Amino acid sequence: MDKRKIWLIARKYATLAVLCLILVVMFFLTDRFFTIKNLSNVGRQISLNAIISVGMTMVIISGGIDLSVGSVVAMSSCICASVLSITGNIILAIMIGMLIGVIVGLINGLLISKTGIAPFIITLSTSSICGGITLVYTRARPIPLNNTPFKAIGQGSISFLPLPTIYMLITFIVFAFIMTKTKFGRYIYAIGGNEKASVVAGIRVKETKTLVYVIGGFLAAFTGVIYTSRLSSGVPSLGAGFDMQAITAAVIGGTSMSGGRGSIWGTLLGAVIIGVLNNALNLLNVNSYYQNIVTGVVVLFAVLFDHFIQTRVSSKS
Amino acid sequence: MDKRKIWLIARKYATLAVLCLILVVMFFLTDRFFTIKNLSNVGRQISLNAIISVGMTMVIISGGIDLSVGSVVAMSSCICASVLSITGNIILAIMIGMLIGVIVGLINGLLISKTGIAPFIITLSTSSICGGITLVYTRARPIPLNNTPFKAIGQGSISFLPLPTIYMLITFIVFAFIMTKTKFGRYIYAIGGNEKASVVAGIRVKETKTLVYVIGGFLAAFTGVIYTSRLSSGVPSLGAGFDMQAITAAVIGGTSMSGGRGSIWGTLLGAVIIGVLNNALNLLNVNSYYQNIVTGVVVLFAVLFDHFIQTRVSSKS
Amino acid sequence: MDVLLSTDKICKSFMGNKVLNDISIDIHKGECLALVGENGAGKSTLMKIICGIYKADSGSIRVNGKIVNINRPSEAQDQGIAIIHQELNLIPNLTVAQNIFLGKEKTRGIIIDDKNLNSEAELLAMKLGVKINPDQLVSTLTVAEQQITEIVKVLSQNADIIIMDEPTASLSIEETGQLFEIINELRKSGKGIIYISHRLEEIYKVAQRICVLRDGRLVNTFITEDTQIDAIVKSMVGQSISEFYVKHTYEVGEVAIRVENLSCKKEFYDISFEVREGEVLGIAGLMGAGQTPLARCIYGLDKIDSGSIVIGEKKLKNHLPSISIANSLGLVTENRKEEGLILQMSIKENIGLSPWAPISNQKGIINKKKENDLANHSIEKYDIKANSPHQETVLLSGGNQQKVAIAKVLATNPKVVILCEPTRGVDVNGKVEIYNIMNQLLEQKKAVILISSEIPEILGMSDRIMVIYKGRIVYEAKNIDLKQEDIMAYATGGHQNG
Amino acid sequence: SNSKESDEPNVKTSTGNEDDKNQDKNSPVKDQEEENDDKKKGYSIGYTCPTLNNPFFVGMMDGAQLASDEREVKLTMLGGDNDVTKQVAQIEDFISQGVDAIVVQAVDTTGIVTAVEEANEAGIPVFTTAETPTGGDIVCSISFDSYESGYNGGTYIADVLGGEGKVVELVGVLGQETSREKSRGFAEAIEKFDGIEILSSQPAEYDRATAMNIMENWLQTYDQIDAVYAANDEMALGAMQAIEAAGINDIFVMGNDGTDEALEAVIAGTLGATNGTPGYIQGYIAIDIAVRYLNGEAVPATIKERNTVIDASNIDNAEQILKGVSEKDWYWLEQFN
Ligand SMILES: Nc1ncnc2c1ncn2[C@@H]1O[C@H](COP(=O)(O)OP(=O)(O)OP(=O)(O)O)[C@@H](O)[C@H]1O
Ligand SMILES: Nc1ncnc2c1ncn2[C@@H]1O[C@H](COP(=O)(O)OP(=O)(O)OP(=O)(O)O)[C@@H](O)[C@H]1O
Ligand SMILES: [Mg+2]
Ligand SMILES: [Mg+2]
Repeated sequence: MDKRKIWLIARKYATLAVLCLILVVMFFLTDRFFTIKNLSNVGRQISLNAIISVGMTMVIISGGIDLSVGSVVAMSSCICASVLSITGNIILAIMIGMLIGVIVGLINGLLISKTGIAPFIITLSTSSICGGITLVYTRARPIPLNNTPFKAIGQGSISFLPLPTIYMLITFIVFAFIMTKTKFGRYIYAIGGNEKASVVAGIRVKETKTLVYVIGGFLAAFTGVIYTSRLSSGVPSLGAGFDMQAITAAVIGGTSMSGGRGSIWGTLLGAVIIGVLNNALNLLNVNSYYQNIVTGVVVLFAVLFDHFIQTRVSSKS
Repeated sequence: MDKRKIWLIARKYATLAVLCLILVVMFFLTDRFFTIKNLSNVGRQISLNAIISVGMTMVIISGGIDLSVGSVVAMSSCICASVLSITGNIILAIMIGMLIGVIVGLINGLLISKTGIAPFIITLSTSSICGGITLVYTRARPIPLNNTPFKAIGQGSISFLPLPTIYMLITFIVFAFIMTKTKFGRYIYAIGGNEKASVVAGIRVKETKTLVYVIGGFLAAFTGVIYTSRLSSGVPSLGAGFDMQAITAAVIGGTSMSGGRGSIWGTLLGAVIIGVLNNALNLLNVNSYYQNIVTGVVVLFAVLFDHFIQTRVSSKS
Repeated sequence: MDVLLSTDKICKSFMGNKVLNDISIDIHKGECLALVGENGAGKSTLMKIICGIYKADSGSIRVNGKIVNINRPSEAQDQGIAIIHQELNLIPNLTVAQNIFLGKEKTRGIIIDDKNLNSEAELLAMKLGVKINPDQLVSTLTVAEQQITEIVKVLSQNADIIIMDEPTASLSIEETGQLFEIINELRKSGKGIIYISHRLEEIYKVAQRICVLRDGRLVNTFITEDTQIDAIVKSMVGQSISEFYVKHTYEVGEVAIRVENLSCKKEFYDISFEVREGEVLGIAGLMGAGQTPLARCIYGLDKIDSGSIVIGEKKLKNHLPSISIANSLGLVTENRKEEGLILQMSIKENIGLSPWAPISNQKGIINKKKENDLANHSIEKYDIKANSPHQETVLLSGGNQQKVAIAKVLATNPKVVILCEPTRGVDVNGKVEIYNIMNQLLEQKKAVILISSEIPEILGMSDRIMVIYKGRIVYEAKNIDLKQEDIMAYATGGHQNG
Repeated sequence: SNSKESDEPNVKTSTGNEDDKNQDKNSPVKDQEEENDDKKKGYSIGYTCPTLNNPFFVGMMDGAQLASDEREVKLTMLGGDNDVTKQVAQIEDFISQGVDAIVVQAVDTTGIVTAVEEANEAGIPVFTTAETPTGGDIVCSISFDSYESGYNGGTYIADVLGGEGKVVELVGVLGQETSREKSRGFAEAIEKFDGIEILSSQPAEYDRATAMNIMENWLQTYDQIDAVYAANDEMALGAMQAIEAAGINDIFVMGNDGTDEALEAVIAGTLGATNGTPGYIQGYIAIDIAVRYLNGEAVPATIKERNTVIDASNIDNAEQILKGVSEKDWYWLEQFN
């Protein structure tokens, strides 16, 4: 059989195995975990950060990184809430919230693709600027909302499936499709794999890269809007640590930090592992001091296990 | 004349020009800046994070990244303080504090070089674990010290030159020497430039990489110990954001995030720019919110200006 | 005659160095035009300008008589220009088929039809008579297979003007022959081909006209059938080269390296041989026959399953390259960009890179004088053309990069040197110089293992010849009156003897 | 139960000796100040607080700014990004800047000591709000400390629950002093009531979204939760959001600070109470005391700040409780003696 397929499957199963292990442990430790209510709970909690991880995965596959997503979440949340509380127009508020993400993504993308400066430092700077703007705009005060239809966007659910989980699934399906089945997706892999060769092949590398950051910003802003609805307010302190969480989810899911390799579904696994772990630590009432340690150990274990499986598979087949 | 030299000099001057610009602006805006007291003040403030940046620069040049330095600072600070308050033995306390850094660096280095897993995720995990251990160990409480000779280590000064600034200068001189004049330094550049070719050339790549992380951890722990003396206590919350600061200093100073390129003296410039900027914004009474924005803009400006100069130089000469 | 493409007074400078000076060439329908010249003459640069990677400082390009503006590779493709670049331009984590059709994927709606890509790639490969698996990841291919992928990629574009910049540098005779057939067919169907190579005998086989570049100027255009090789060489390098393969013979000394029953699963089996001081062992074989893995295992880059390597007194097994160097073994890898050089480092730094290069004191502190001496000495000895020892190797032409790669290995003063494709992409003069270097090594009582896909080179430079077929030694003999055809026959599994 | 703060004895006892000592020390400075009598308008004061990315400290900044404007003081207020080393640098910069007084609310009261000592050496008087640094000379500490805040919260909740019930606690940031002290105060108050159990306490980074997630998880874990205690209003509102979304309405949620949104929630009846820590007034007092001192007035070594739990019963009075700084409200002057 095709080696590459085995590899990919093994890689997926390695991460899946880690997840299963956590699930089995949870099964024996508490009967609170496998209840429909808790699972839909976990689903809801995972979904928002998972959506950001999709954008991050694409950015990383293209050979970059985006440290501004956390700030974008906060910024779009506050601006969306502000527009909503001023105009009362839900559609407008959502549109403008998302626009923020697109604009920041565009600025990141243009700066990165036109200059070739390290995405790390560009997005760190824009993150700092966006964070500052949000604070200046809000004076660090949340913007409370009192709009019931808007609340439904993030808080509603269809039977036991929370709406955010549905958004997440749609996002994953759409972008997994884009990454595996379309030219645009193929080019993202190509650029991350060998940028020079992509230029030579006639791919519009700059435009493609820019678009990837726009998508990253857009998804972050989308998350910001949904959070605004869930929290029923625009929160300037939102988003702290979201960047690292998204990167972690992508890497656990098999995305290579040096670009060119990774999968959207892998990232879903990564996001689920992180989400389930957080939920589990709470359900088990693990002393909060130990939570950091456990999280670090599990992430380390996941990547090491994956590495182990991979080297095994590649030396066998 | 030798093109490469012009390049390097131009690159250095680009960053230097940014620094000079800030200094000139400060000169006209306030007469508080250019006082011996304030300058020695800036010197002291810059020095500790600059020491971390040296390690970070080496790690980045070798093609990696170290996100655990912040946690190492906190951990070594608390353990050093704890040993000191129990035994009263300054030498022992310092040694054990530094040992922490060496051990964490060794773990990072071994995991990274043996497995080839992305340093980003490995060091993020160890960071999380070390942070947790520090919290567990201290129960999140600072460890107050009352040891006057120990205080002198971080608080003393030789005429107007604060001791930490002297440590910083020594660190820079030593590691600039190592990076430019020794084979070990050469190997670090080589590994970051082309790891495969380095293996073929007979360089002990794994050992070298491991040693680089050990040095990074060591310098972080050293900083932790000096902070302990300056603050006269072991502080578990120390070190948050130090990683990003160190990376920013390195990148402003011309270190390439993809490895193989960079210089220790460039990093000094980067660290000085950040330090002077922080000091300037405080002296000028810039609102905290705007400080984020200004910092982001200046960093962006610095890297863009540098990029501009470089492309200019390379197309002209 | 129909001129497909012409350049008019193209000039180009890099950092003040004039690399191309008023170059005007034209290429006709149904013609194969060869472009020759020393390393760094400007051939690749001219081609990169034609296909939109660099922008000319002045001058113009015409396609079918009309001046065109080519600013990016995709615009060159739109003009019907396709190129096989000298350096491989493949995406490691995409499959062969995905690489072949990169940027030109056929879609159904917006969905890429990967099945179709695979079958088309297979079809193309079949038409060309080459063997590739369209579904294999490029990162798992050998250099030669990658080169073939590049060729298929260019042919898939169905372009009118096809540029091939040293396409055969890593191909063996068999595949080279196939490529020539393809070129002839393309010519017959009215396409124009620009062919760049340092192997002049190849040029005689395919090209109708030959343009010679020297130091960025077009110095001569020859009609192939009216011209002697000598004239071309003279035009290229400014002097004639009387004898190409100058091999001195020295007295053979002790056994320098002995390989005993070496096996590595799926690569080679039960290989034993020895090489003595002052002797060259040439190893010939088709691509993928196992020579490269053999060299890598001997040097310690890959693990062996059984057998051992003895250098002098010392027995090595699953050792690190550093141990090999410590035991006076050196390896010049076949892929200088990936495994030979640190491209962003200077010539000086590359030459002194190895821990065993004599540039430092015992404490590892670099002695500037020793370092400069080593670099200057190497630059002089191996005639490396560069502005200064501080020049980054990425800016050198391929031949000069190759010399730096060799100089880097020889700086560790090895007793046994394995040379893998040492003259790949190197110009005539450079080859002669590299052969001279080999002679110097022999004079110093060193042993050389020469692995090459160029059989004339093996025949010209070896004392003994070993042929490997499918990972096994099928022939070994002193190099007396051996014929290219015989070696070929063994290499393709024709003769069966031991 | 709205008069909690006046019934409660001071949990943190400040010894009389300390007061005397400080007041002695204050007198020489008085003389020095008299020389620069004409400089008494136009003082500059540096104020560093743990962070300004948080409404509570923004309120503090506004109060300090008002007091400064009224007294023609040039105020530099900085946030320390919850990093004690950054605060140390800021204090050093204040010293360079040559401010007349420094006000500190420390991220870490142990780590800040050396910076306070530096200011002491430079002859710049130091005032503190909230926790008092463990060393250095502080002219006056305006203290309503976190321990006390937590303790009051615990007692209030116990009272509401009638001494019977199960509580969860949302802590701020691990390793941070105020979070730790508040949590300690809360735990020690609850300990006094045998019928009340703390089911779990988790850090939620003072963040609304994190608190919401944790609350959701708690609702899965525990069959019965009677009350939630959150170290700030942001977390309380996040928890409230989770409780609302789960369709539960019998959990009593208490926050801290008294942000606008929290007050609205108290009015709406969704938030049970908030421990109205008047950061605004605290900032105002700090500047007021500093200016009085610079003007040569003798100031006490500690000022006890008033603190009132705001619930439905006194919500109408919230504005006054949290922001009452007109001259008639200067209750702290009563503590001058
Ligand atoms: N990007 C560049 N920057 C600076 N110099 C360059 C660059 N590209 C090419 N050169 C220089 O231009 C000259 C011509 O290079 P080019 O690659 O065209 O030579 P070539 O004829 O293809 O040589 P070879 O036979 O080795 O492939 C060389 O001296 C090379 O160093
Ligand atoms: N990244 C780069 N930056 C600057 N110059 C480059 C870069 N890559 C290649 N060059 C230069 O472009 C020219 C053409 O490159 P090319 O790889 O075709 O030539 P080469 O050095 O002969 O390569 P090869 O190793 O394939 O024989 C060379 O002179 C090379 O030095
Ligand atoms: Mg070339
Ligand atoms: Mg070449």
